[in-house]
Amino acid sequence: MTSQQVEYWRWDEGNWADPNKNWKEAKVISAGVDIGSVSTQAVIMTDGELYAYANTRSGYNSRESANKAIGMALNGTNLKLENLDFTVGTGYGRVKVPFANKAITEIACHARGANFMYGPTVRTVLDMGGQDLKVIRCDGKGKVENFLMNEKCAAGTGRGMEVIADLLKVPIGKVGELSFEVDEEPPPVSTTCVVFAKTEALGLLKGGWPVPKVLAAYCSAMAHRVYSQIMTVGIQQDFVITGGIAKNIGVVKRLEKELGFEFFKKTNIDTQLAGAIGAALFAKGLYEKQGRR
Amino acid sequence: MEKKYKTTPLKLWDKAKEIRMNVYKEIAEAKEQGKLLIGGGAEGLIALATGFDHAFLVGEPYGASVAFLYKENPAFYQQIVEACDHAGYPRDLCSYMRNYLGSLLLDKYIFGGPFPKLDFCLQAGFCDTHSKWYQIVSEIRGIPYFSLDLLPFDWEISGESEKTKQLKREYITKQIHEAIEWMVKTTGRRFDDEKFIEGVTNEFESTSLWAKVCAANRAIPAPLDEKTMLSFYVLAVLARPKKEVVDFYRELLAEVEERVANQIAANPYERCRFISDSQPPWFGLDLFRVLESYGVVSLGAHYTFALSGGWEYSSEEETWNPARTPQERGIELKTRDDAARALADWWLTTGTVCRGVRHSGAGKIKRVMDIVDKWHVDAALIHLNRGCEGTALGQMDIVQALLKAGIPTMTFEGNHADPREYDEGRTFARIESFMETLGLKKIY
Amino acid sequence: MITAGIDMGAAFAKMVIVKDGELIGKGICKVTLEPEEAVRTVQELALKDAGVRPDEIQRVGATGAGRKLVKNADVVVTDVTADAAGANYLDKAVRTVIDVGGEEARAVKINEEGKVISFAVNDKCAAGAGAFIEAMTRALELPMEDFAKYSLKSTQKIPINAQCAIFAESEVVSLINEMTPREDICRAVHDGISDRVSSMAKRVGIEEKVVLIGGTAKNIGLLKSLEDALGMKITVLPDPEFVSALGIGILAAKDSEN
Amino acid sequence: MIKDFKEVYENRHEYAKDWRKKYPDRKIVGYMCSYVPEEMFYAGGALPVRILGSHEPQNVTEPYIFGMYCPFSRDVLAQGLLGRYDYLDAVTTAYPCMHLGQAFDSWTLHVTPKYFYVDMPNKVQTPHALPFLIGRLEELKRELKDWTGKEISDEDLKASIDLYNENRSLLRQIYEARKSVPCPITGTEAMYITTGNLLMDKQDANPLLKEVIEKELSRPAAKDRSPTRLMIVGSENDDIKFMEMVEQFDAVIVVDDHCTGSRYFWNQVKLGNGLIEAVARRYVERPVCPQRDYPERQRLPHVLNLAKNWNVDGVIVIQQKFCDPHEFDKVALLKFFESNNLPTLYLEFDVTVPVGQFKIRVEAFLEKLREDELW
Repeated sequence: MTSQQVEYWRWDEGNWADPNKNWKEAKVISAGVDIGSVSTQAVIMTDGELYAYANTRSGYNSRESANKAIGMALNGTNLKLENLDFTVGTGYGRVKVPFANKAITEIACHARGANFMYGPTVRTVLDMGGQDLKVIRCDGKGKVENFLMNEKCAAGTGRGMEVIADLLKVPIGKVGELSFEVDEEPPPVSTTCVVFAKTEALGLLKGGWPVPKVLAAYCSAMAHRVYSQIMTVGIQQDFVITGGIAKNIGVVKRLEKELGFEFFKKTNIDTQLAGAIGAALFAKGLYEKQGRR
Repeated sequence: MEKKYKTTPLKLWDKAKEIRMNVYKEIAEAKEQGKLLIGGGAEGLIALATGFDHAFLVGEPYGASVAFLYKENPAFYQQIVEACDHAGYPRDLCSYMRNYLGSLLLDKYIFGGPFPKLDFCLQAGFCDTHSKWYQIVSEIRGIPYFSLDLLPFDWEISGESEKTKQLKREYITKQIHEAIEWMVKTTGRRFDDEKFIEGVTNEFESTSLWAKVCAANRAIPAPLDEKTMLSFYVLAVLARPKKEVVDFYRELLAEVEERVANQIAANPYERCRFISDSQPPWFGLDLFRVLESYGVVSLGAHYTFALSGGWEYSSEEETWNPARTPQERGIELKTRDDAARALADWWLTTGTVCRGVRHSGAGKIKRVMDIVDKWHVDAALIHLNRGCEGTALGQMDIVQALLKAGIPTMTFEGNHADPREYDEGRTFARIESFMETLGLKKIY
Repeated sequence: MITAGIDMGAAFAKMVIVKDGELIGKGICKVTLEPEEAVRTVQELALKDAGVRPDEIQRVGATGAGRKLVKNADVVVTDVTADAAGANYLDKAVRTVIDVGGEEARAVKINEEGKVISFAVNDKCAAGAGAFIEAMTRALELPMEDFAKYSLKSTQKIPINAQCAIFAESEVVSLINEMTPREDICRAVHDGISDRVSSMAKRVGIEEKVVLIGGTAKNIGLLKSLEDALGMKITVLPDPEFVSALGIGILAAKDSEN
Repeated sequence: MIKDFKEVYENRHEYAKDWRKKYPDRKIVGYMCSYVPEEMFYAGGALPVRILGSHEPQNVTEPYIFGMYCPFSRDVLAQGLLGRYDYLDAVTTAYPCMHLGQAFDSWTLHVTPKYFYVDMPNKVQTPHALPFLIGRLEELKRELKDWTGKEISDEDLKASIDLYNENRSLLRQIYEARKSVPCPITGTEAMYITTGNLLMDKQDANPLLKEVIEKELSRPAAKDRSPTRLMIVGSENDDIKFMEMVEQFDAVIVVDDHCTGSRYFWNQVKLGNGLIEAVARRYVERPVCPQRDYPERQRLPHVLNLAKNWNVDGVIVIQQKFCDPHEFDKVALLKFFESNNLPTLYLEFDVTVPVGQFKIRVEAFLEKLREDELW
């Protein structure tokens, strides 16, 4: 794919800072940076409360991605890097965060982040990334009890959705809504294999299917794939979703249908931030425990 | 294009169906008729149980029946197969077993009602899967389990010593006695040696007769095509120790020989003679219809011929012929021990599929090349079966051997009982290419 | 006699015009969501390039995944046959044709008349060579050309298990995070694909002369890795992406003779 | 010393070729399953060496083994096809799983034609297994005589049994030492010892093992503080890379249940009635491969005892991708550990380990076992 073309699979970058908070009054300023295979997030917390964050694309160089993300987060606050008491890195690039004091896996961070975003009743967390699909069981504090990741197959992961969005020229953020613009639910596509997704989608289009119908078929196939993974761990309520996929109601609603209950737990925080939030919370705790290392 | 031969449907279709239905009916009604209901694998020595008034729920055909649901009742099929996935059994394990376990875990019998209450499991471990399969079943159901250990002969061509063969005969014979005593102790029922002798005698006859039916397919034109054969061979798989199965095969052999005599073909065009390998994708038998439309007749496979067919090796002719039963060799079975020895010996000397599972190597290749020669095979379509490590053993070496012998060969990956691993569209597309390379155009 | 050969691939439509066994024009265009449009476009392009009028075309041949979309085709064959005919037409010495496409890789063994002796196509999980490279160029933020060139500069061999093309991406991502030089990652990707393609090709019993055709044949990084994997010289035929189209163009003419 | 075993593990073919130079008139037999009664072959004057893979991607096996057989079986066959075992006089196996059976069949067709197929009973729990195996090993004794032209005397067999028994008891001593806290050697070092030992003449191995016991088990612990103690359970495993990866996170693998690890040497040949009977009994009674563990599950209590006696915090359950025997036990095994309050991490191995993907799983697992560090 050449860079001139519109890249529909890309989602928007952005940053945010709480204007009503004054970091100077905070006892602990902690940060979390989550470098995933596709996106990087940085979160800054004051005494364990969300203060500022940024959501960016991961580049080839993880160090740069980390610097870029934290830069964007600091930007809009008058904080400086050295004001951060403790920083935890997480995600694929967790050990590559140059200014981090510790690295913790996204498994632990997502569980804790979900606990912060959705509350202490959360017991099962689903996180879907570029090629990863994680089902995490946790307790009331957000401590991991058990987890499962997809083995040897990328079918049904975020990457597939990007491929489809790109092929159908639908911005990734719009895929969900559009997939409901069908009179009746079509049968799911036969495979969520990322390699074959393209041909199958093309086949359906050539067969005269409108774009929303193809999206619907793909979303439900993806939802089912996720469902199967969850069932092997066994689901325990409350169940919540973190990561980019949570924004795709096309998959979420269909997954609710498969599981037979609604994910009534809602959050007003960007679900892609879960990992970074968890990391920032660990950072706070570790700082209070041992001070800066 | 002109038809070369005349063709007629087989007369025995309905009868085969009727016998099959009776077997499943017997299983369903076993309990209320006070019969023992035994679960186990088809390649186990199912004649072993004939000393009891019993019904035998054979695992592999059940797994195949579940696979058939994929077309008839996809929702139900999905329920079953996913019950097994969700319980944590990996997807690359034997798909017959996974379909069976799925039904068991859901407690849904696909012929209606809950999964039948088995009294115990009886299994002869002729491949790695079977002995563990029924261990899991007996654990889920909390029922007793007995497994025989079958150490097959190596292929005759390997020069395995008589002493070793004798050891294997003894090993299995002793285990047959052990099994019978165990069953009597477990069930508290009487084991009728008369009926046992009759049962094994029938097993010999039906498997030998099936081999003769397969041998008749050497004729040009071929009287039978593989798809038809698969619906006949299943009787031997399900219930070969039954008298009615022996009688059925006798009738079938007569009809097939009559077809040969009158040049009645399975495919009136017969332009090209194929063999396959391993179990077919049971939910995708249209595969054979596609072949037919090019004037291709699929004659069978090492698997179809031998799973429940008795073949014996003739070192003089260096070929395999339908095995002669003990009766035909003038051996009389009087006691339980006579029957046990005969059964062990029969399994060891005529069970070529089982040998393929343990020692594929040169032996299985020689057997397949023998089929190519005696059945006048022009090309091969090999199902690389992800669902069965046992029958897939040695497949790639066989492909190499076929190509080396100048037999055009096409492979396709699939799974005999898990449609999720079989891509019909891509397979048919590949067959189209293959037919082009053979210079065959579609007739209809 | 003038014939047209159309290769309707999944991603691109290719067409050649052949006059008395001579290639006189060609055209290529992306297959859009309305493939019929691609058929029209590629015909216009090829005719223009050859400078012939539509009515001068005596016979039309079609191949490729979308071959049945070519309504006016007189001869229709699958890619395997077209690959063989095209390669044989360009070079009688060719015995093995390797075609690495976006999703499917093929190896076809042929004789001196271009007749197919045996062929192999990769199965499910081994698919996606092209898709893999595309995803990797994205992960490494490199345009395809550079991705290919970088690979040649590599100094160390890194094994990556590329059974599932997409899943292998997360292995690449961790390589990136271990600050592995781009050159070595690019090579690792090409090596991974080459191992798969050569494994499959060996099933047909490779004989020289071996040629690589299809769009990916232009990837010099892949070519190098594939040569190393097979331990053989591999020739890239001129206009590798048009070989199938040429093959069916030739067959269309042959077919009219008998 | 440990480095000597590492040396042999990394240069296994040079070792075998040097051995051949030392004993030009003796034979080398490659074996593919830990149920092969090595004592018999060694008594016959041959050197049994275990055939292992090389953990490199390869492109030579697809024409002979199709993709659903385990990566190990394909890696093993690749070594033969690549000519790295050209010094073997014969190969042998003992009724292995279908996957290694496939590798063995193709090997005899394309690499080493001469083979010994030991029909090891699969159902070791039947009383008839022992008499059968005794008979079969007597046959093997004859087959070996026909091959080497040399009759195996009782003295030969006795000497061979003693040598192998010594080897097993030395390895057992090393494992016993790993019970202590902190553990004197890492799991990676232990793997070098056990796998290196598989490739060696026990005459050479035993003195080296004694050295390890005297010099290296007494040395100050590998790590200053006591790291998390792990057990690793599953199919064949000589994946050094993986072991190093796990142990870089302040964890130590203190015991294993692998056919190339503890299962290989756990029980002795107990001399009793006849020598061959004693050998046969050892293989019938040894800790089982899951494939042979039926109708009763005897493997579970054994691995639980290992976990308890070596006092581990968690268990990593690994298997070669597509390994049926271990997949059949997966559900029961994981349930069993969890019900005994032993946390587990389950991983599927391929020829090469996807380090990045496994790191996350392993680190997350360790974070769970050490949660008080984070909370």
